[in-house]
Amino acid sequence: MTADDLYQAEIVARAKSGAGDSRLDPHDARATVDNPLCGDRVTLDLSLAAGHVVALGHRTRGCALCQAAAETLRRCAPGMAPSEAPAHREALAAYLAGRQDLPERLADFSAFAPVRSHPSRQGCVLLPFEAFIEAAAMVDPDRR
Amino acid sequence: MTADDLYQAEIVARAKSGAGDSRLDPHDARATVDNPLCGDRVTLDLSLAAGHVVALGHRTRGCALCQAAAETLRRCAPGMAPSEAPAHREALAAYLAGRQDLPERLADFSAFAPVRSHPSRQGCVLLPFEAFIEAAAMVDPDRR
Amino acid sequence: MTFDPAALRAQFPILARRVRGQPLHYLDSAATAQVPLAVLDAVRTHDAMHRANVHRGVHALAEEATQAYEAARGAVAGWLNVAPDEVIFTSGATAAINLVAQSWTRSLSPGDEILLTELEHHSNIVPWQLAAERQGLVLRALPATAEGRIDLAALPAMVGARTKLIAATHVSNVTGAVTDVAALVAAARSCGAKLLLDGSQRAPHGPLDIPALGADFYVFTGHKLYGPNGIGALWARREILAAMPPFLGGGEMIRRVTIERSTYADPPRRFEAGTPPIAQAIGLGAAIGFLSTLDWSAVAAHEMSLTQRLLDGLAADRRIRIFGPAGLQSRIGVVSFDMEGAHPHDICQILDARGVACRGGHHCAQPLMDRFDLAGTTRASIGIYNDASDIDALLDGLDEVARRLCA
Amino acid sequence: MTFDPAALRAQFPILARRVRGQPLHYLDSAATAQVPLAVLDAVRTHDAMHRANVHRGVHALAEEATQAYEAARGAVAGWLNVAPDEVIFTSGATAAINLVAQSWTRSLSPGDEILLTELEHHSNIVPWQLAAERQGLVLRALPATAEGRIDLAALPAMVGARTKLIAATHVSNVTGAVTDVAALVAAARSCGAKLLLDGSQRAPHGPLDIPALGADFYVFTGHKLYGPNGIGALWARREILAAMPPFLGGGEMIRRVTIERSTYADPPRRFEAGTPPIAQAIGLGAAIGFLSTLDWSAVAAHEMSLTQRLLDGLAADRRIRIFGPAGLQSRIGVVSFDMEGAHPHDICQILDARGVACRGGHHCAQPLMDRFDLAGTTRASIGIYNDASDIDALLDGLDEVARRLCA
Ligand SMILES: Cc1ncc(COP(=O)(O)O)c(C=O)c1O
Ligand SMILES: Cc1ncc(COP(=O)(O)O)c(C=O)c1O
Repeated sequence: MTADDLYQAEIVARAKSGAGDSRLDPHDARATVDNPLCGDRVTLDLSLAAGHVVALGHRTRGCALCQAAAETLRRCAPGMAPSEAPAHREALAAYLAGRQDLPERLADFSAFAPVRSHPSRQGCVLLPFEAFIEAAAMVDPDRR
Repeated sequence: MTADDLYQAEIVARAKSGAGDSRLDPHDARATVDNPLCGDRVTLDLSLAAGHVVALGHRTRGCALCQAAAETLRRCAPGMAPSEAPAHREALAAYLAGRQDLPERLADFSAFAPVRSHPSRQGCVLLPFEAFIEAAAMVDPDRR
Repeated sequence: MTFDPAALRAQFPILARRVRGQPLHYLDSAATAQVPLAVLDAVRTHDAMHRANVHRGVHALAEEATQAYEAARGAVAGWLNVAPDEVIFTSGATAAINLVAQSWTRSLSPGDEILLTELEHHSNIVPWQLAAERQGLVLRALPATAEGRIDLAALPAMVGARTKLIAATHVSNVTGAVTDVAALVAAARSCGAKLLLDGSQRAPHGPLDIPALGADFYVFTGHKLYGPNGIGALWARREILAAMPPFLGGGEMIRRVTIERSTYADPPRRFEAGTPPIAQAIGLGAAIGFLSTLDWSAVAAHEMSLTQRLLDGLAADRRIRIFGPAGLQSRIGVVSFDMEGAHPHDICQILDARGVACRGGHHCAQPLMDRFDLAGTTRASIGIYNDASDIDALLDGLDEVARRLCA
Repeated sequence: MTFDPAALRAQFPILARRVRGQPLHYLDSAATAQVPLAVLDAVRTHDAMHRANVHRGVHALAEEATQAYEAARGAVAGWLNVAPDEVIFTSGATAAINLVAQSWTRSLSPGDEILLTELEHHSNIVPWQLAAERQGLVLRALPATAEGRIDLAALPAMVGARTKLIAATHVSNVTGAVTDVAALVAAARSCGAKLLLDGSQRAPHGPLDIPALGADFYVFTGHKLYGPNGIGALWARREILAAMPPFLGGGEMIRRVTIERSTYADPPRRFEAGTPPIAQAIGLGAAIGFLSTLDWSAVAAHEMSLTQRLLDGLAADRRIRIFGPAGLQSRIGVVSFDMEGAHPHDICQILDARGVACRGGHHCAQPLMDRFDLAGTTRASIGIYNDASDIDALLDGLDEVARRLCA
């Protein structure tokens, strides 16, 4: 795999959208996480209704892969239950590690297929999910 | 060099004499030193008159080289000044390291020539001198 | 799974060497084992073709190095039957024990006790002394039996409510005695203490099953496991590691650093400050890969038959006294002995002239030497590549020692 | 004393490698330098032919290993122009700084100050934080100038009677700025403080004269000096070392051990607990031997001409901002930059596809990133084996980055 594959037009386009500030105000939960290896940072907001995500917003200071991943998550998130956040992260991690296919819910992440051969960049794609998990934990009814 | 050279009859004979207890009672100074690498131990006594060694005695729990060296030192020591102890040690170390010949006073140590090619054993030969230096420092008029 | 001693020897280039004009009979594996070609090649190939710093680079070499380094962690985990993220690479067993002694002990209170044994290597004594000084801890030590084992009979009197840790060797580097771990586990459980095992001498004798063993901490060192110098490992249970503060500070072990304060990465990285010994970890992984192809019951049988041959030969000389188990029960092929009238260093020197490499001295176990009232012993230690000719060369050499020094 | 860049490149097998189908352009030597054949061979020959534990064996292999290990200490001493018995082998710069931070600071009192700088690598920050926590010390930091140098103007206000140590990098691993050591020495002298220099990035750029420099402690790491991983060194003045308590406990560093208490060996051995990284030290000695054959004024001229070529190329792109000295004055060939609209990791990834190895990120210098309000930079670092084609490949790659990500 080469950088050509990683930075296809679709990823670059999503990264550009993801570079903006889509944070939600008001929001039901907000979490900020850093990638200790590179200093990238995602601040992620959730709005919920009836126990499910209705909107996800974020501000991402990160690489194109991280931004594109945050943006892709923003699009996929509505309808997800906060309690499912860890499972979604695991599903994506397993996909990137080449261990399984993407579940339907995360189908949009197929654009990240080339990252499967770049283990050092998988953390970039997963970072928004770490923020998602933290924010979701704040509003997960089972955790309160 | 082989062990044959190290353990010539002369060294073995001196080691056997050196295995005994020739400690002096009374004595003017006594010092005990350990070799931290092997646990060998020399307890060395000095008797002085008119500022010079008249007798040196020792009890040596050590290898044949250490015992033989202690015994050789016992024979050479009479007449030495305590203040010269460090210089004698340096002279012997330099001889063992192959850097210089033995001074007249230490001529008896020529039996240790084979130790020149065994750096790991040179500490065994020098250990009695460490004890000599410590004991000598106690009775060195310049140090008091 | 195979074990063909002659074919195995061919994997160790040093065994083809002559020293002092004689074939090498290497009986010092307990000090440092020799390395097979698989390890030499892995280290060289990494350094010549894939070298890079790990974990933060995205370039190809950095990815290759990172993957190889983490694969080595997996290999270590496999050897111990534990999870990779519970394995911390250190520069050796000594560094691993210091890590526990400096970090884990922070949660202890003055007066808390750590129970050692008289059989410990200095590396499992001095770190605890340094920690005890700083934290006001009390050190105690189980005595050694006359046979050179941990005296388990003393256990009930030595553990109590204040005992927080038992730190014991899994196998003695002096007597070769294998510790009865179950007894230590039971004692630790009875008072809520943790158990650290120093596996430096056990790890080279076959794969381990740490969870079945029941220890809380396990350490070993790479250079005795047929791997490179400068690498070792600490294993501890996840919850224990998670609660431990960092030991060394530096790159790699942080989450966020400001001049005022820092936060730390999760284990194992929290405990791997700075650039790790990457090539060495990879070499250790290769050693374990190599060792994993061996049939370990065959290896054990081979090592034990050599040990028996050695014990028999030594027993035949009435000047010789063995320190350690006289039989093969619960022992490995590390055999210490004393020869009347000959100092260990002189013995080793005369053996050396015959190409036989043994070790004389206190073996970094002065408390045990004190127990036996000796300055040192002569030690022969058997590795996977030894054969009967090594044992016979040693025994012949001891005859010469007797002739020359004990006449 | 010679320097023929093409002949030199042939000594580094990795430079003949292709990555991602392209010739390798290695511009990450500040993270880890590549190793020449002399080092690969020294390590392998030692491990294959002379391997043994050091210092306590009398057999031939043990003597050979001990002599080679101590000769390596001599080589390090030669590189620094100091006495061998003032050189302590550690597992790297991080371990060396932790040693000083844990041992030397024991004599300080609560409220005593340690002065760092905003340019430090985490390995020269976190150890002091850990020590400060335990000892109640106060950390302060000299700010960085906009040019990425230590702001010496702040010095008078930052040192005082409570300042006990100034710990500063000799060369920044981010900006390439060479520190004005004389100014730090003067400041330290004025208040009786000691000066520690982190020479990790300086040592690979030619032999040093530490006594002339005037530092009290100096550390560096082997893998950046074209040597093996897992080895580094601490130098300190004899009287300072003699007064320092041990840091790690274990074999080799003791004089006498009983369960109750231990006494310790003299330096350097007091600070080398456990089996040291023997093969790595020998490899480091070989690296220094190799480097010592080079004409260092020719090397410096070569490195500086490449640095100029790189700075010129970067300056020509108005999207690019350089963090660090714009000119060649008091700098080495470590160049950090930012490209508008492109993240360092994406830059490095696109460069990687062209065989160009650069590093993106915070470079273990988050306080400096905070100072510049950046998450990270892209860093190219020049070693003795680089040539103009490496610089040009990097610059061409940056054009591609701009086309693809900044359109
Ligand atoms: C300036 C500086 N100091 C310290 C270090 C730490 O060196 P090591 O990781 O080899 O311990 C590095 C490199 O990582 C560095 O660049
Ligand atoms: C039982 C035991 N523990 C600990 C060690 C220390 O290992 P290292 O020196 O490799 O740190 C050794 C060997 O020296 C040993 O035999």
